[in-house]
Amino acid sequence: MDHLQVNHVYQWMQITNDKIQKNKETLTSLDQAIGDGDHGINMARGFQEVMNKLDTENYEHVADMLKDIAMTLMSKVGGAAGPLYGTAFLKMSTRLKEQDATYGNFSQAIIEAVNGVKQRGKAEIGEKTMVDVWSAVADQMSKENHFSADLIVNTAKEAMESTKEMMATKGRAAYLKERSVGHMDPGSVSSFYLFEALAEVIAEEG
Amino acid sequence: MDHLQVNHVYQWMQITNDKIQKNKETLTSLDQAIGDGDHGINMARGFQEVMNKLDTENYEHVADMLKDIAMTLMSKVGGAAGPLYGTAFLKMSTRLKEQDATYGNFSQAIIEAVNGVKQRGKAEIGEKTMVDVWSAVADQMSKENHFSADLIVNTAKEAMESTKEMMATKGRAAYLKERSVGHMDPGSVSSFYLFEALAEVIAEEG
Amino acid sequence: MKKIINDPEHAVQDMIKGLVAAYPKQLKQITGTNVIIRKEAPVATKVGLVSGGGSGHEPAHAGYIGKGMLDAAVVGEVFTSPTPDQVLEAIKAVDSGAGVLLIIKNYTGDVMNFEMAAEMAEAEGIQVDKVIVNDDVAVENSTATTGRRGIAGTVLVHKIAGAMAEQGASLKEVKDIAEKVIAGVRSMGVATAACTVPAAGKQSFELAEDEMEIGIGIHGEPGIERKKLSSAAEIAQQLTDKILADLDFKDSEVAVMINGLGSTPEMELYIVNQTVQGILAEHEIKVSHTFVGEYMTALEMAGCSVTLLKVDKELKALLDAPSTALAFKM
Amino acid sequence: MKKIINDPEHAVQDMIKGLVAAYPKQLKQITGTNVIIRKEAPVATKVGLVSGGGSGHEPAHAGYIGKGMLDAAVVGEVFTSPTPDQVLEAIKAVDSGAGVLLIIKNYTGDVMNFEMAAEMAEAEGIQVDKVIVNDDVAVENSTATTGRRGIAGTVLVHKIAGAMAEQGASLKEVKDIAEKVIAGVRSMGVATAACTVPAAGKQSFELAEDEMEIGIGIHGEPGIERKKLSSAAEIAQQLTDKILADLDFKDSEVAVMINGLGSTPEMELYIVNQTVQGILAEHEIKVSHTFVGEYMTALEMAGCSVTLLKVDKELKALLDAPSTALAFKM
Ligand SMILES: Nc1ncnc2c1ncn2[C@@H]1O[C@H](COP(=O)(O)OP(=O)(O)O)[C@@H](O)[C@H]1O
Ligand SMILES: Nc1ncnc2c1ncn2[C@@H]1O[C@H](COP(=O)(O)OP(=O)(O)O)[C@@H](O)[C@H]1O
Ligand SMILES: [Mg+2]
Ligand SMILES: [Mg+2]
Ligand SMILES: [Mg+2]
Ligand SMILES: [Mg+2]
Repeated sequence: MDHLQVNHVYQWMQITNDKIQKNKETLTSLDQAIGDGDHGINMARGFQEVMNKLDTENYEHVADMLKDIAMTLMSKVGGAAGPLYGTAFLKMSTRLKEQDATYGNFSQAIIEAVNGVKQRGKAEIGEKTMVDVWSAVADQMSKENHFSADLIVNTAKEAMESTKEMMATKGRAAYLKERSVGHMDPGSVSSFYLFEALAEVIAEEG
Repeated sequence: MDHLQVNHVYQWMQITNDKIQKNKETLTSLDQAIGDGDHGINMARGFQEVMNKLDTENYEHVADMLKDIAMTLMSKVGGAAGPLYGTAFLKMSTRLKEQDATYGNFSQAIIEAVNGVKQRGKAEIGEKTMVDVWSAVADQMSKENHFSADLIVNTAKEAMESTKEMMATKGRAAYLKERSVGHMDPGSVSSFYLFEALAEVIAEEG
Repeated sequence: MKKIINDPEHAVQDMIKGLVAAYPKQLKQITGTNVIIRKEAPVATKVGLVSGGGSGHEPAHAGYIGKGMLDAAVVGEVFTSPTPDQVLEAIKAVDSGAGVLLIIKNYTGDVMNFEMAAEMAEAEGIQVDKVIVNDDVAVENSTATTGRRGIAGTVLVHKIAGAMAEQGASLKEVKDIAEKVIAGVRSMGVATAACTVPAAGKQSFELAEDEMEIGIGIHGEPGIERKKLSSAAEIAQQLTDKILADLDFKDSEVAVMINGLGSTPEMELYIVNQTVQGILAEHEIKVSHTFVGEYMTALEMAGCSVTLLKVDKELKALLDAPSTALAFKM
Repeated sequence: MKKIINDPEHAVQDMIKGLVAAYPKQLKQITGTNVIIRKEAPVATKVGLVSGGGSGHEPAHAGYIGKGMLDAAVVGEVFTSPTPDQVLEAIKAVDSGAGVLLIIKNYTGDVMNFEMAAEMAEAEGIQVDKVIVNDDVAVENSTATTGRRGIAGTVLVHKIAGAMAEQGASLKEVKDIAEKVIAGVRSMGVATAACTVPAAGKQSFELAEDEMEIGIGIHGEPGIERKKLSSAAEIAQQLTDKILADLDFKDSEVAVMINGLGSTPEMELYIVNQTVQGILAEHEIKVSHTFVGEYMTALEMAGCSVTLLKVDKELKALLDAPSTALAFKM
């Protein structure tokens, strides 16, 4: 794949939504273990709304589509995940404004997204939040020069799994201190689905 | 036994209290099935207080002892059973005032007790209340001319068991209508314990 | 159900101490009794209002003590009517000479104990009268049986009779207005889970995950019918239909109370209210007041009851009258 | 836990409709939003007070709307912070030109969503400020982490800031008094049973019959420690000790709140209060006000929290000031 186009982003969201709807209970159970049990519900509501939105609009530019995704997530997810996912997509939209989503631009956009999330949530790597997955993917992508499905999915997976043994210092799981160890971070798992979906779009295109 | 004396009535209460403490949960379970689940608790509290009272006073006359029993039950049992048991003992006390508790007087006292309970609770025989046990015993005793342990215990037992197939029309069990059938009435069971205890005192004396 | 208590035997006494300690400016316990009275009782020239019953119904009944509502609450053991001597203490403590009205819920035990107290008080020269609340339409209103139970509608009797008494009405006038409320108030409840009397230590009945009991009272007893759990709208419809079938509310204006039984979240009470208001609108019944919350509970029972009270100008004004009662401030 | 609802997806909206239908003279929903405002908002020249958060904490937050308390409550999905667009609607609806104070509980989601709304409102020329309540001493107060949660103490911030705003204070003055309350308020809670988010359909955690979780929040999350269930007195001691260890209350006067989390009967809250009052007396800490009831719940979670607020003459007067809020009438 040369660069991400509107139809690719649409597929990305569609596959992400499918995964989230299918794994709604998994996400909720993870959030029950170390949070308040709403992450699956929030994400399922938000991404369903994203699809509803994308299905009623026509987009010429990837940046416009990403902006609507951002605004929908921001106003439909709520909780911690809403502003964070919203910020991530908003930053990506801004970076890709009037640009093609070439590999270079897109991996830059992911870096901007990570920075936005970090700033919004005041979290760094290793605090057992979605930052762990997003940073790992952004890092890995910045070292490459072409879309690689395998690399993205593997990196995201590993980062997600690494959150299991971390002790949370940000987000709700931080209240549990030591008791947060032994469970994967729900936001990292939903972020993994997002990158897994991206990898599938890339793989499909070859 | 010729007539009931103060020490007999003391024993009667003591054995009754023992039975009630031992069967507190049975009474409560019966009351959970068709009432509000407090009969065992109420009776256990009340008869314990009766024993406390009897242990701190000295009585010359059966009537005085019965009066204190009545007042204690009235002020410590509460619910429906409190005023009813209280009334029963008060009527017995009144009937035996300045009298010996010969068989004739005592069986008369039981009849007065039944009348008092009926009047207080506005219940008749067959409404699935303690009246069923008290009436049966009073009836049976009025036909005899001497204390008979067996007769009392058997009559009380049969009457208690007969409440199982009745549909309640008085007391809390009446709310359940048809659903009250199939469970013995808790107040009839506690009344059975009382008469069973009386029978044991009579049997002991020979 | 776990209990945050010290000892089941002292739960009621510990509660009373904790209650009076919380609101020492408003409430007072009569030493050596389980009677709680309005701090300034007896209120000169005012008719005294005494209610009460078993405990486990909090905020009933002590929560309704205050200016414009009750003067005393007699607190029995859990779900057990208080005894006549306790009720008598309450009557004596609140009588200013203008007489005392007993507001009794229609349960055999309550009626007997309160009536005996009334007899004793009369013997001591106190003017006492009583009303018996029986708002629960789940139970048949028959003279051959125990008759209807008094449930959440009782709170509206407290409020309105309390306001009337506060205005200086006579014992007869206070009794008459209470009877007017009783004549026009109807309730019905549902439970989705039973409760546990502390001293009993086990649930009063068991319901499967998809069952509910329709027509329950407030003492953890089973209701009149076990059914499959349905939606809030269907439950509200069923309760309201039964109430509307019992008394002619046509062209009436009503006060509505949606009462939580203990562990049902307020969220669900409001969801029920939404349907009830819709049903009333369909029947063109106007609503003057709505009260949603926990007014007459059954420990941690889950479920709710719906109460409708027919109101007119007089009753509306009395509902609106000020009240300092902790659980019914107006 | 069974729910008396229609559809988990619409539970929050059904609740809002039922709430506004119950109290149409006091409350108003901003059409198309999950924002509930005081009927007469914006109140001319008065600083507007906006609070909110996920739902499931009823009566928080809409129950605190009224004269002398909040102007708006923004209602999120169950246990989920509302989104910035909703908070923005609330800010716009209550701004009279005197500015708006946001009262936020310290959760990552709430803080982010409310702050984003504040940025948007400022961009529209509205003067907005915020305070963040973090009264829960169960959680460490560290800047390296998320920091303490806001729990029941938040209600006292609403009350006092609300009274201050009602008296015509400026945005800065209202913010300052809110900060003063936050500096002096501490809480800690215990749960004996978890709750079930309607859309999740299963309990958030499970406790054995003899276990409790100490240091729980108000979102059904586990606490900081699982222990054997102990007596009310021991629980009260443990919670109060932790609070007293956290802030120096020596020679202080305090307001006390014993808050029920949802399904714990009021009886038990009063039993806890009894011990808490005793402990305070031992420490020679005077009590100015006590509030016992359900103020900040977690659906039908069982348990309670203890809150102490250091008060002085100013705070006491503001606590005593009138309030028409449904759940905090004074
Ligand atoms: N400060 C933060 N920075 C980055 N991510 C965070 C932060 N706080 C929480 N998260 C992420 O959000 C997820 C929780 O989202 P969600 O359950 O929807 O919100 P809430 O915690 O408000 O209920 C966590 O699993 C974590 O990945
Ligand atoms: N009207 C009545 N007449 C006679 N006995 C009655 C009447 N009502 C109730 N009882 C008796 O009282 C018993 C219940 O007592 P208890 O559980 O202590 O009181 P409550 O019903 O107030 O909880 C019943 O089992 C029944 O035998
Ligand atoms: Mg969550
Ligand atoms: Mg009983
Ligand atoms: Mg009883
Ligand atoms: Mg949440």
